[in-house]
Amino acid sequence: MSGSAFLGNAEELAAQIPDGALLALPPDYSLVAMEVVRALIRKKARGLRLLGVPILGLSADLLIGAGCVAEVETSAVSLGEAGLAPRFTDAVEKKSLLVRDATCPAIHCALQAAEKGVPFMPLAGIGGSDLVKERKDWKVQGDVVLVPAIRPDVALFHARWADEAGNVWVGRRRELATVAHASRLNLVTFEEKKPGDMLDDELLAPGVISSIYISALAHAPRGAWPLGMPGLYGADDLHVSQYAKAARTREGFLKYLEEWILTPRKSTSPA
Amino acid sequence: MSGSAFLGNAEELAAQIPDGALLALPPDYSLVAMEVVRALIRKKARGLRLLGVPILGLSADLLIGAGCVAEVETSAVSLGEAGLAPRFTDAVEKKSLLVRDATCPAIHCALQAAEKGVPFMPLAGIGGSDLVKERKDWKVQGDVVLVPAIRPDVALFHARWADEAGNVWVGRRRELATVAHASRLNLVTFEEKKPGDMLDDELLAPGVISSIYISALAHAPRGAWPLGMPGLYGADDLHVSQYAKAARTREGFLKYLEEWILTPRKSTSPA
Amino acid sequence: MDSYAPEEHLACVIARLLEGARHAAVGASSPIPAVGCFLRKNIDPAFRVSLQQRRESNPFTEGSRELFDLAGQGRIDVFFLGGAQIDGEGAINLVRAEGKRFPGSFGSAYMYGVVPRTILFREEHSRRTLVPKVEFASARGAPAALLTGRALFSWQKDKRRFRLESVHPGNTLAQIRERTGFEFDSSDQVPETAAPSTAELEAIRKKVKPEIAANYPEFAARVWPNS
Amino acid sequence: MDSYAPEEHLACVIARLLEGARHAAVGASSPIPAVGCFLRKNIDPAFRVSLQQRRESNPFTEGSRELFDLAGQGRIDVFFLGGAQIDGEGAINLVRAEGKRFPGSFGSAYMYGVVPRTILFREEHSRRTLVPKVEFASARGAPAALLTGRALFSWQKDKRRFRLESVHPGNTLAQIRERTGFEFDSSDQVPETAAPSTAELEAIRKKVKPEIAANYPEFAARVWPNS
Repeated sequence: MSGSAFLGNAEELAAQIPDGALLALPPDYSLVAMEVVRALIRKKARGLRLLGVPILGLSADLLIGAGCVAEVETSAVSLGEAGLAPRFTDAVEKKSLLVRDATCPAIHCALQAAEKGVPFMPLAGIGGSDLVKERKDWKVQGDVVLVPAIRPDVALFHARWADEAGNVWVGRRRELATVAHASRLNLVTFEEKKPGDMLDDELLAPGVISSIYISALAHAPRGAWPLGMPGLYGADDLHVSQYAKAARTREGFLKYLEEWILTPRKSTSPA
Repeated sequence: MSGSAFLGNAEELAAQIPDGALLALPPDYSLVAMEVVRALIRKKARGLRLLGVPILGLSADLLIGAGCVAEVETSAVSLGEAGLAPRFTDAVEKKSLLVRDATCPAIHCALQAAEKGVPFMPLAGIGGSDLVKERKDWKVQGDVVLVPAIRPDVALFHARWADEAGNVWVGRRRELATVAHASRLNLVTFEEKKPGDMLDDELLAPGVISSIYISALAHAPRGAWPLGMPGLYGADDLHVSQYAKAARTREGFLKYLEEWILTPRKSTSPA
Repeated sequence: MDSYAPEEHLACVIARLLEGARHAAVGASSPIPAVGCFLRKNIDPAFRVSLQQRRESNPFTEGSRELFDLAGQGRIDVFFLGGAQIDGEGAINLVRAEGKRFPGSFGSAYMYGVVPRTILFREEHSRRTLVPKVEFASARGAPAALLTGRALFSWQKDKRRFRLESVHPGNTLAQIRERTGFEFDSSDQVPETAAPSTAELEAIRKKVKPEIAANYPEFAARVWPNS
Repeated sequence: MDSYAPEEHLACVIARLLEGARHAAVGASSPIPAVGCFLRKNIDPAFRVSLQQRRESNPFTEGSRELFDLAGQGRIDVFFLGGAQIDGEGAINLVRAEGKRFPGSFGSAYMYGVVPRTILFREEHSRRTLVPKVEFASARGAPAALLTGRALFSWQKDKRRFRLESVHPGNTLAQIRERTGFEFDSSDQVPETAAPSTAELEAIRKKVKPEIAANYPEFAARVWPNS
């Protein structure tokens, strides 16, 4: 509450995430703190419960493959154009991962309920889906389904900038603001530090999540790699597609881990 | 739906607001399209139902005093530091204005319900208020009150910029995005026109309400006067306080109207 | 006749299905519907296309919930859905079938129920994908059409059954029956799906391609390899 | 002893009431609570103050609902409420009384129910403002304290009654009883509210004033006319 703490690096940020935490992660297109995801694998995180906001991608597939994850609530896990998320698919088919299937607007509603401190939020239109039968925690009330609030223990994401006041700038990725409001702890990596207070700047302020919500921060240049940071670098589609191919087998996945995550000198992105 | 129409001026925008419309207006601190409010008075608008998002100020007091308003739903009507809204107070005490009293978060919820297309939104914490007894449309359900959706016929506000694509920039005044999403028709005046498309600009995009929602636009430099536009001009506190004094009497109010609104050469703000 | 890729043909069929629409949203991983939408926009500039995951110039400034909120407001009239399985009652399955796990339901459960015109699209046309009954219904609704790599079906609301409208070049009614796992209606003489016109192909390649390449780079490289 | 304005004294009392608080929000038209909060921040830099209607550098980037959402999340522990009427059970009335109309309930109905420490503040201390029972309860809750221009009351949760803690200089217990419309508890010897210290006054005038002048210009001009 008393302002955000600047930590030394992504490893120190990962150390803030306890095993077993309900960890909210954005989709591949929305500022994933990949450097911290890699640090979680290096620190051998265990029993994480992932929440897709509202879907998951590469970050979840890596964590699942590395054995960090006990369960997942999400509307989908996908590598986008690179296809199925191979370690997710394999873990579910082998029944080693519990999945609570959802649908995107239900997760948005659940986070908005937590954002407001109410027990549930109503959602229309999903009555025909078998999800409603499967999700005993979703209650049908007339024409709407009441989706209970989800309050993540930790939300983790990457930002374009942090400033001296501990505010972060995420631009148009406003779902990160919602999940930050809903979560107990918010851990953020950032590309660059800005002097001063971005809230003093009318142009920057609309893309800011204020330090009120930010628990700890760490500098991680190119920290979203191999995913993108709009306006700074694009997604490394080739790398993601090579990952998707490698991770089709357990062996290929372990080789990828060794090469790109566990070996220190290669653990950072190509500049 | 097919993009926003640029109209000639505030008068033409005012002409789009039919008598009797449920008209959503922001508070004095949040980009009020005052030039259109004055045009509504000049065109002798009648029977308007105002919605405060979530409170009202000078704009409502002027419209009420000029006889344009049949009823108001709001959490408050106030001139801030300049004190009570004199024409509002007078009209209610004389029983010539119907007021549906609300509380700020209930109006936010009602607009968010319309934004999502659900019939209601739950709100905690207000159980002790007599508002809940008075508002027969608010339903108590356990620990929460279900507030029904409000879908305004028209939302009217002022923006810092409009661009060639018909997008508008409102910066951190995100309640304007919510009300724009919730309203059938959105009418916007703006300070300046920007070339191109602000959505192409990562820095500007977070403060943009996209043209999807904007029905019609008109250029109105200093269109918020005597209220402010952050980063461009502050509120004219002296003018508002002079208004508050003048409008204590019906005569003083009519003199103000004559001097500042009905007489064409003085109808625009001092540059 | 011009030569064209099957993807280009499907996009043309989609563009034709969009006649009269005002605003289509295109979800994740749907490059062919996106091509169809931008082609439609080329014909009708007032037609609006919102790409959910547009990498640059994303139209959503309220985050990823804005698409769903827009639909809830009635401001989107067309959406596209696929499915690992699609059944004869129009239900789609994006979750699991025959022991296999698929990515998940995404926003389908909601969009199908809320958007007035949902176009079902799946390139693979087989008894594996087009089944009598889905194992899990990610979403149910009344589709506007079902387009596959081999045929175009319409939806008969009263009967709650598909009707075969046309077969793409190289397919026959008998083959379609053979390859379709659910029952459907058809006339005895099913026409062939009209080929892309020269104008449509030119618009796709000159106007639409750059937009697609920016958002679906792998798809663009595959369909238009020499450019 | 230093000379000081009554507003400065009240702000000092508020700053003392804020001990141990982490985050106070200040609503519309509350300059004295704002002075108190910034004075507290001067003592405890980790203490956070959010001005709802801050004209520049407004901390809320989710629009005006963010304050209420923050409170719902439990991230605000202090809020200030006033009232045209305040009654002996801690209810406040911001709507109507004796045929008069007031501005309205603002967010009080919610904030009083949600924020753990609500400080009731009203400068006017009279039987008109402090009544046995409000005509309309904009909000009900359990206040942390009631501060007026003449006295400071604490709230006894178990008894649901106010207790007089101190009287400001120039007031006596008897006068307070005379001017208060509701019954309250007190000891026989009620202490005088401690005057501002030199350090408090210096902090207000050197550190707090500029922040206040930017957001409450009329108030600042009235309290600090010669600066």
